[in-house]
Amino acid sequence: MARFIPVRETILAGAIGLLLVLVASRFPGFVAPGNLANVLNDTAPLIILALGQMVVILTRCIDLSVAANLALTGMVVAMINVAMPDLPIPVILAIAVTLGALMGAINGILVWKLAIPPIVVTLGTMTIFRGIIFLISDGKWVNSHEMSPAFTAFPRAVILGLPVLSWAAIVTVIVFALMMARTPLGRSIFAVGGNPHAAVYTGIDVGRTQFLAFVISGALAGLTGYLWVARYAVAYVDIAGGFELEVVAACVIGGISIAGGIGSVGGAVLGAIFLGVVKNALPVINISPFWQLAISGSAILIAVAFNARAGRSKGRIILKSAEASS
Amino acid sequence: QDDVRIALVVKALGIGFFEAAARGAEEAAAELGNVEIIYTGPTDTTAEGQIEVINALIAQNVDAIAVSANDTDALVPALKRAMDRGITVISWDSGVAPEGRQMHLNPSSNPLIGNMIIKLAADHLPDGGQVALLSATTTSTNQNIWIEEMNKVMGNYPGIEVVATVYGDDLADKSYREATGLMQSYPDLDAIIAPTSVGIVAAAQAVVDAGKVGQVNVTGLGLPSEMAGAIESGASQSFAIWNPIDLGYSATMLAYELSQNGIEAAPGAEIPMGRMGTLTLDDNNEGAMADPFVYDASNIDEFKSIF
Amino acid sequence: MSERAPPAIAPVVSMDAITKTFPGVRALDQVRLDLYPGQVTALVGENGAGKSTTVKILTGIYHPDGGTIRIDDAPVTFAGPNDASAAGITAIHQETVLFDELSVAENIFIGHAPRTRLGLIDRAAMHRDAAALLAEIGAPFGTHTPLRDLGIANKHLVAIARALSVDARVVIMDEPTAALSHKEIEELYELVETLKSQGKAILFISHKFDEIFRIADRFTVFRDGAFVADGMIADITEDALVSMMVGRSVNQIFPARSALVGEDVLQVVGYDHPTEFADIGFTLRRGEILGFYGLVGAGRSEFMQSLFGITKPSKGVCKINGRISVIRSPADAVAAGIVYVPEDRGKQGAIIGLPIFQNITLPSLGRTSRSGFLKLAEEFRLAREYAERLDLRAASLDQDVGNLSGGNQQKVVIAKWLATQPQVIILDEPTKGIDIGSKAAVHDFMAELAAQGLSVIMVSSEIPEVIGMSDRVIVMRDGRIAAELSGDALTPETLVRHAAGITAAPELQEA
Amino acid sequence: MTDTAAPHRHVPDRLQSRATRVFRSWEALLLAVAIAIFVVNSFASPYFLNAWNLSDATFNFTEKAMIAFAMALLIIAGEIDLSVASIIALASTAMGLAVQYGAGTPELVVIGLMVGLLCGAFNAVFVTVLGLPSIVVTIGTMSLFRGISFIILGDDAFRGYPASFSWFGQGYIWWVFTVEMALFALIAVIYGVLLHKTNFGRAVYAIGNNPTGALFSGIRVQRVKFILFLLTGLMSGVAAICLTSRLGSTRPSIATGMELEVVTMVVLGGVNILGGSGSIPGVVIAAFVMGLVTFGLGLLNVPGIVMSIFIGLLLIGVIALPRLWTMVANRRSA
Ligand SMILES: Nc1ncnc2c1ncn2[C@@H]1O[C@H](COP(=O)(O)OP(=O)(O)OP(=O)(O)O)[C@@H](O)[C@H]1O
Ligand SMILES: Nc1ncnc2c1ncn2[C@@H]1O[C@H](COP(=O)(O)OP(=O)(O)OP(=O)(O)O)[C@@H](O)[C@H]1O
Ligand SMILES: [Mg+2]
Ligand SMILES: [Mg+2]
Repeated sequence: MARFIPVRETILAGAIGLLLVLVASRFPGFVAPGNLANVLNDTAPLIILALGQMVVILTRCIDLSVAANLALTGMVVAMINVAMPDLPIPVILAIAVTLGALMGAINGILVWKLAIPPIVVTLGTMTIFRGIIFLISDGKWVNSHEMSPAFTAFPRAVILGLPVLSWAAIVTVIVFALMMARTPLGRSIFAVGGNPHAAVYTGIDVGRTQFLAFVISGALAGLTGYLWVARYAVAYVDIAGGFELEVVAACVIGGISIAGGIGSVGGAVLGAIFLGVVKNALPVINISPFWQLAISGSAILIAVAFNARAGRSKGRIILKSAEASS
Repeated sequence: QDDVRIALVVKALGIGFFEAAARGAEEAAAELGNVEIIYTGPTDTTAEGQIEVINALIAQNVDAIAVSANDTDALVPALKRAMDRGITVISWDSGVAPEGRQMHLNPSSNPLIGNMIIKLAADHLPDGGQVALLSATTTSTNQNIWIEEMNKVMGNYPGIEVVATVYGDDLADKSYREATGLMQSYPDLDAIIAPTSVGIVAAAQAVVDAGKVGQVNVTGLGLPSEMAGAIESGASQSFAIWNPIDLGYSATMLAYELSQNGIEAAPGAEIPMGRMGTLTLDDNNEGAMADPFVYDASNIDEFKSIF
Repeated sequence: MSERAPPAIAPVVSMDAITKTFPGVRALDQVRLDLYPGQVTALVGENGAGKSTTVKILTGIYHPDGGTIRIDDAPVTFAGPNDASAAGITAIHQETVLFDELSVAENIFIGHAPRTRLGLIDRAAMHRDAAALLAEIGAPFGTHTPLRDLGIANKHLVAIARALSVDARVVIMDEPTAALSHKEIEELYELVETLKSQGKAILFISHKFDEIFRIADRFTVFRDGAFVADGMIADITEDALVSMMVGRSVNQIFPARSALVGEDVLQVVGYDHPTEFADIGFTLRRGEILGFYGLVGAGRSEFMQSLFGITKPSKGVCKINGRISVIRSPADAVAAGIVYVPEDRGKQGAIIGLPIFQNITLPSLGRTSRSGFLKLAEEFRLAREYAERLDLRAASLDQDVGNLSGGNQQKVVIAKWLATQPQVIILDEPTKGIDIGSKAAVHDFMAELAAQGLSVIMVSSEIPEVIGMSDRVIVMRDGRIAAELSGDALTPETLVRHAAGITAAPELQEA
Repeated sequence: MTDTAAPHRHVPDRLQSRATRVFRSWEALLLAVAIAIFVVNSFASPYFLNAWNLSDATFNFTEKAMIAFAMALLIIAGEIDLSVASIIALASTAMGLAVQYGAGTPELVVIGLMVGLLCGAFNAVFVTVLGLPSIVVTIGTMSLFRGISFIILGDDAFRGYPASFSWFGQGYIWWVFTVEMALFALIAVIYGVLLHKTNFGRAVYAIGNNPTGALFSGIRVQRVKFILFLLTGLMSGVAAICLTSRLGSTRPSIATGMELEVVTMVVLGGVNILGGSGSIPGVVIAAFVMGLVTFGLGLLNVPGIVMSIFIGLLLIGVIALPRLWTMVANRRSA
């Protein structure tokens, strides 16, 4: 039953493996566990956001506002931290997730209730969110020395050998794997993207599911907003500028179909890791960083061409002889 | 309208260094009495953004534009048009090609800065060692010049080897990642030189996170307020900067002199700039404001609350 | 109308004075419908009579504008499909409403999957229950199979299993046999019997009268969204039912045709396709109607589409008027004088979003324009000519085709092709899903075209139509030509035998 | 035809008069918005109503609009090209490279246009030949094209363009009318005619509404899409020439983020992002609206990012408000 092996994921994992071997042949230190952990930690925000984006894309939408959401949430929590340095981290986390989810809900409502195409909605909110950061911060940076030590320490705190930032990604992956496979919401998300018309007949509210997808994506962007700002210990208008496209790219490389309904948690995670490895490997093997953009562009093109080929249905086979030989 | 309107155009809004310069400009304006400062710039460090800002300033018919450019050449046509419409144009901090401005104010002289950044690293490496450069964007005019000047004097620092130059694009996360990459690629790295205020902070953070405080010394150009933590943690032994408040102050004074007092910017001209003395222009109509100043554990507390 | 004898048993579901309006259409007007336990009620009516709308109201997909639904004599309102299924009403819808990317078991249980104590989906239980359901209906595939790997008929079985997965008291089947083969239809009949014996109420919608008379106990007739009559099947004749349906008696006779068949127009030699068909060859003459018969999925549409340049044959020659034409795209086909009225009207036929006149002139723009520049007046003239010829019912020519009824959309598609003045017109299932009244009009029109010298290829799965309309019939089976029949050899038996691959002896032969 | 004798029913050509349709159109709404912004601007800043200033302001949108016209056709046909800004970068880099080998202005123009066409063809092959979704393909080529510029240029910049080359981005045709304005007007007319007055334009609409139906109607769908990608590439080449000429230098980061502004302009112009409808006059007005907003706010020294809030609100607002309106109206009548 060859068709039950998820072909895309296997090949993508293979590509990542090959990449690691190639890098290791020039720079063995890169595959040392410690360094791989660093790469994972560095890729964690991308993994988390790619999962949120995956859910949105699966429902036939797209969320271009994630990076702006991340930046706005990050700025807000940073400013809150400056104003109230003693606020405990769990409260900060709650604020970040809620605020992010709220922004996701704005996207979701516009898509659900007013039926505005998601790309238009999120293109609009993307610029609006960025603008709001400027308005609330007056364009000023929040620097590390203004943040409380607890605030910046959280994502770095090491548990069982890995920083909290990495754990956040790992936990997100586990929660998503469970949610997508084993909860009615997860299955509805696939159903809505796969066949929205049929979803209505089975009692699934398409608009509401899309709304929830945006809320999920927003909440994760909010969470990442705090982790990002705390990790790099700085908040300003432009953080994570253009990151939304990297997130979409991770999904595409991971085999999430932009037409909705097709994709997997494993794919999204591997797509993100692939980009993360490329990004981290280039400086190490002394390839000029100027190559990075062209390489990730080519990776997207190859991945999408490949996925389309693998996903193309063989169609119906009427001829008996053809059936036997295929 | 009586006020003289001087526009201080910066690379991007929100950067601490330029905010401090704006304060200096206001100080100058207060001193001059009838000056209105328009502090503006794009929100990201692009030439196109600056051009739009400059077009809007031309339309408002301001009296003078003092710009820290994101691109030496790209602003030239827009600034030329400004000069055609009778607006005084000077560049400061990061320069514009000579045909696009009347004069340029360097914060310090480029050879001095080039020498300073390598000296800061070498002073803590008596036996020599590996250093790497973390620059801003690949297109930043002044970083490129300083690195060039630094390379000229490398012979004076035997044993010091520059192993790599990477670019953090003046983005905190990219700079952080590049710094981390440097430490991985060069396990024996002794110092990171970041001649940019964004890069130096990110690099210091990366060194702390990598647990390499004491092994890798971060130095370069930074702001005391932002670097106070790094000095305290030991990630940075020392760094240098000129005073951005003085820089904004001087730029405003120069713009005022050129536009209101009929002083012509020509090679050899001596232009007064208030409490900062006078500026002497060289053959390129450029002048240097002052020497960079070194900050370390002994004096950081005094300055960190100022800028 | 038939006398309503007081039923011995009370209805499970009773709809009364139900009204439903869509923008511009009154789909249902004060209709009533009763379903009784242990009985099959056939709902009959022409296309657009409101049958599927009734189903959607009963399953909570649409909300009625007025009227009451009672279950066991208690009025209910359904906020959504979930309410209806909770009330024990389940349906196999006319469209397949399934998910290609999910597994068979998930398709059956989506929306009401068994849960573990943690609230997660209990996959083991789900697959076990799904397997039991599939066994019950004799489905030949596993529960883990992704739905996209199934053929249309098997997908339909999944839809049936899904309907049975709810512990329902009322099972609705909206044209369930349309996609099924003979054998599968028999199995469906058995299933209906089982459900009946379990005391379930069944609503059965079909356009096929043999079916209705075979399995239904009662009937209800709608016409134009209004209730006409109901009663016991045993008390009524086929003719009476038809006249109630259309409100007049329908002449079932096919138009008389004088076989004025002329010279060869189209010659097809050795058309092959790697997977869909092989070795297709035939000749078509001027003024002829050539029927293509076969079971659903025999590959007729695939072949026609390759003749029209949509899919590429791997081999084969096509000659028009004796000269070889190379057809690589529909544009080539149109230039060569071959046009195709597709089976799937909504997707392949009309361009919804464009006004009627632009739909009609789309393939003829070369003639209505000058050196690539549009001439609107010319377009309106051409569109008006064909709209009038086909008796199009529309408010104006710049109205969006999407606002037209299905039958009128079909007219626009035919008009679009006639406007190109073709030599050969291929009609793929021209009367599929069309009611008896409109069918006759389509048949007359085809005869008229042939009489005017157009060569017609008609793909059809309906034996009376094939025999009644065609001068000659080609039967396809499994992608190959199984027989060419005409004259006395053209009988229902021979058609069925060749289509199903049964030779003289009633033994199945290896294809 | 049971009753063929019955007289044929007459179907009128149109129900609404042309004037009614124009009056009720999106373009009319947008024009009202543009006029409102113009009036507000004239009151808000004393510098607004000045021919030279308005002329300078057009640079805010002319280059983007040139691409937006081609993009409008592409979006109406149901595709999108997010790589346009990167095509500008690559075309500009190629021109800069040619300058290093002594190319003159005519050669530079040819090179700029050719690179644009090539990039368009590259996208087109992926979309039409391999059948991949254009949004994904062009997200990929967006990185690839700019990536190539970075590989070629690294931390360098190309400068030293011939003096005559500056005509495109800095020259004036007459009085305050710039070369770019003339190009903008010319391209607007060409695309307006192409979309609204030719068979090709009709095919674009047909494809956008129903690609399968268009194919089945004998339209060469893939060929039309191919041409549309070529045109978008070509227009990016034209924009690259203007922008490079205006800046007088090339860096790989040139025109960063412009693709989203172009798409915003197209959508604001009433083009349905899902394909099938839209008009060139709409895009023209949208270009002016965006130009007026940014210039008006620029005169008040409002930072660019705050202007983008207005653009974002405008984008969502002009689509949302009519829908909200009908929703409220329906609720009230129900
Ligand atoms: N969603 C809808 N929007 C607008 N009109 C609709 C909608 N659904 C159905 N109609 C209209 O309501 C009427 C009844 O349609 P319905 O689908 O119930 O007919 P039907 O009896 O099932 O026909 P068929 O035999 O072709 O399946 C038709 O005129 C149809 O065009
Ligand atoms: N098993 C199947 N899976 C998916 N689609 C199918 C299947 N069978 C038929 N179809 C669809 O039905 C259409 C008709 O199929 P085809 O042309 O091969 O057979 P046909 O003999 O013309 O049957 P029909 O009488 O239904 O037109 C095809 O376009 C195809 O998309
Ligand atoms: Mg129906
Ligand atoms: Mg068919």
